[in-house]
Amino acid sequence: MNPQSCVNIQKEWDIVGARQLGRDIARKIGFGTVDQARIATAISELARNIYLYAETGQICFEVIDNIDHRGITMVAIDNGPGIDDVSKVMEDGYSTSGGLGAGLPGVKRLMDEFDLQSEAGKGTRIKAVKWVR
Amino acid sequence: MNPQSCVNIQKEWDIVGARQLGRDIARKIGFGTVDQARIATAISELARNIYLYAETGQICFEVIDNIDHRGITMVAIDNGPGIDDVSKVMEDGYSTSGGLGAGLPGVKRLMDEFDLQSEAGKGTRIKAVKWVR
Amino acid sequence: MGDMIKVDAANYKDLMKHYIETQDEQSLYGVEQVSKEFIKNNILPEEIVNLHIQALAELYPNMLEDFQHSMDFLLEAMIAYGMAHQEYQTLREKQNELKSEISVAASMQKTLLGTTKPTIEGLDIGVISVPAHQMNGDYHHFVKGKDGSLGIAVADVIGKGIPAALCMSMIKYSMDSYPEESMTPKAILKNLNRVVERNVDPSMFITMFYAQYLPAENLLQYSSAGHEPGFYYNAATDSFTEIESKGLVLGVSPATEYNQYELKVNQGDMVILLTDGVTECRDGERFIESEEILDVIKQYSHLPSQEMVTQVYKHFEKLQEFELRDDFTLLILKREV
Amino acid sequence: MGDMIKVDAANYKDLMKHYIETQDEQSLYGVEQVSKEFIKNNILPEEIVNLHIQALAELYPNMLEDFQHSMDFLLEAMIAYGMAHQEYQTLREKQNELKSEISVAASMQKTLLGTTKPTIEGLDIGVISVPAHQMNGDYHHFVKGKDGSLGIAVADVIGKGIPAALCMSMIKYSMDSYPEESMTPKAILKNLNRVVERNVDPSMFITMFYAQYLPAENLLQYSSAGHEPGFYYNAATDSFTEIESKGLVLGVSPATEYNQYELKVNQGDMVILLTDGVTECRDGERFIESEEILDVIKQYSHLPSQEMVTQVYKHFEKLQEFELRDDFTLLILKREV
Ligand SMILES: [Mn+2]
Ligand SMILES: [Mn+2]
Ligand SMILES: [Mn+2]
Ligand SMILES: [Mn+2]
Repeated sequence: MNPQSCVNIQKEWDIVGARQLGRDIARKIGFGTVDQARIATAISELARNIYLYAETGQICFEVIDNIDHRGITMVAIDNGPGIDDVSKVMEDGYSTSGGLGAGLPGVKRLMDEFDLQSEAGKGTRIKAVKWVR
Repeated sequence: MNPQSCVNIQKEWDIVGARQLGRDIARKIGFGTVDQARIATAISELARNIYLYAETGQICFEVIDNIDHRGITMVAIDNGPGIDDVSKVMEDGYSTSGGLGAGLPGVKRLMDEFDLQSEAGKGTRIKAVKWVR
Repeated sequence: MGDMIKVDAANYKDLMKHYIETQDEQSLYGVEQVSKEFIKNNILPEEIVNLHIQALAELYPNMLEDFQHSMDFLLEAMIAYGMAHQEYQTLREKQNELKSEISVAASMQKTLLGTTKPTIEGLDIGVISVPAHQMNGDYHHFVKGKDGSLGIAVADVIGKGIPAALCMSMIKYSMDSYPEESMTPKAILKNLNRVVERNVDPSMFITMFYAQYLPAENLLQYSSAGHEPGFYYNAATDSFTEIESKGLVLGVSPATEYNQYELKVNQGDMVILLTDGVTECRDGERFIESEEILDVIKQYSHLPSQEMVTQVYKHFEKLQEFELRDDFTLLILKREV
Repeated sequence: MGDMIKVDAANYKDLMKHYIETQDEQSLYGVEQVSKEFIKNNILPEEIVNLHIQALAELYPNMLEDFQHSMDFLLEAMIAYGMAHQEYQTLREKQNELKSEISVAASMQKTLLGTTKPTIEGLDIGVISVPAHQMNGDYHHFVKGKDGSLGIAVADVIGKGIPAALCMSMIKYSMDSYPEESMTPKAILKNLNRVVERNVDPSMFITMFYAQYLPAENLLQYSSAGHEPGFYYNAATDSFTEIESKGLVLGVSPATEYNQYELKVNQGDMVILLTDGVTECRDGERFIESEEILDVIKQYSHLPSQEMVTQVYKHFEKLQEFELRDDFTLLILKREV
């Protein structure tokens, strides 16, 4: 039984809520302090993207708990303008946060798995997973 | 009256002595904690170069105390093999410490002024100055 | 800017105080944003630690001496990270310089290698060439002879980036210097092979398909230097066959001779030339089969050639999730009915 | 490697303990070395802070809760630096890739633009061309006509790096494609001007000096497209004069026509062609005067031309502390006595 928990992102305050929920889940399933902070940072990046560029969206968390590995999945979905040139936003230093190592490439590095689907005019769906080591 | 104080560099322990002397001088003339640590790091780099690549050498410190500015000068002199290609060692990532931002370009960044003279077979003289802000 | 940093520093202290009292997420989100500002303003890691020490000292004037010392120690450890961070700033600037140089070179290459699609009575020509990165390592070129013939070159450099681009400009200017007519495909390849062999790094090879279409006889003469084979569509039998042609890639051996082949092109027939960027498209982990390419081509074969190649490209662009792994060049000649 | 990190981590704790007790410089030197190891192993700043927290917790099991929280807060602030640091690692790899690409391109350029110094009875030719950086934006070329004449081009691209190199390869192949004889300097420049104007980015210009030496008549015919003027040494009067020649740089206006000049070359006379990398040498902050160049040339004028240009280059290389600011090309023709 892995119930999904979601946070709607509409105002900046919601980013804090998403971080809090994600961090709590991460702590409960056994991530250390540093990884908790990294997961919170990844949530920040995804949630800020929704807050800044899409009308509405949400971030959902799911615990993965198999015999051989445990981890957290986060899925960020919005129905914003979508991403025109995916290979470009995945380039380092492309996003507004250029030079900070942040943006989507940053999320990809903070997490263990990363997947992005986007359609112009329809929205974006990003899924990222991190495993407990 | 600005007496010069010098430390001979022959064994690794001397690097510590040079740092200690440089830091003490820096503290006395009013550098903050962060700058003290940076000055000590610059001394480390210069002293390690002597220790690793030259037979003998020394590092000398001098206090600069004018009406309009105060600072510390350090001069590292050795009679080692000298530097073949100066523009190359001043390139980032060239030295053995590649990727650490260290080496001579690191010293140049840590300090405010930097000057290098080297003659193949005769040795190297590096002078660096940092001002109290 | 100096003032902004002071504001951020004060902010840091307030956020920290709040966090010590409540351990709330909001303060941590706050410090994340403040840190980003610091990085933007080139504040180094050791300065953050120092800020932390100062804030602690203000909040706890009697802060245990041991903790104070431990913090000084941590500050020292951060200096090395500060140095690495500064090297990074420099590297970033250099990178941007190189990037803009390459983008100038790429647009220059586009002008340099530009070719005009000629108009030939009774022949419908479509061509598309899209680079995977900035510089195109594929090349195609049309030469219209005074005798009415049409020369068509399609080439691919094995090798990429700037060296490949330099290489292609060599090919282009060599070809431009040939006397307009009189040269057969096999003679052109033989000649180019010598140029490449003489001038180019041994690690770099070029494959080329050279065809000459003679409208008066509806004949296609062609030779290949190790190039990806094209396809011939026979309208009468409604079937595709591979255009067989053997030949060594350019630049391997100075004395290479090339075979020449010919093909009769009837009404409604099509000749499809391409580079391996088309045939080696991938769908996930799987390479597509050449049948799939032909199916897609057939699907659009009722369209004019230029629209055909565009639609086929769009199909495979999407299949590969908009990320080309290799330069993509597709050229279709259709003899009109 | 994982074990090494554990060793370093234990080391960190011991060093810290020692520092808290004694505040000695040795521990601080120690932590500097440990930090460098951490950076080499891609340990991020936040992991150092975490290490620090853990070491503190072990040394002071009853560590004040407030301090614990403050350290958690600091750790959070370091995450942003960790991210920046990782971007840096990626950037570094890309940079290395680009660098090796450019060095391949540079060696290719050298092969591509190579020209052979011809042997002409009664004429002693010396030439040297040294790039300031990897890619040479200067260009020189010899063409020996069937009629015994010698064509000499000296050019300089305004612009640098990769685009300039692409540009030069264009010039080279355009010139290669001209019919060997029959073209006068002014016709060649007129022609090249059109090629450059048509093909090259408007921000890029090329200056060129084109000369044709007719050994039978001992005559030098030449035209210049905005190129740095050369010098003529008159043996009879033992004096140098500037080789005057007016003309617009290549690529500005499509319809440019060039003037053509001529010069009688007597026994012992010299013609000195160069790029602005020679005349704009600097001694510290000061540009050298052309008299200085001529003095140095004169000083070595008893030597064969090739040794002359080499010695002159060495002279100015040293004067500039072995750091060329611009590509340096010097060509000397001496009519033998
Ligand atoms: Mn290719
Ligand atoms: Mn290819
Ligand atoms: Mn130039
Ligand atoms: Mn120049």
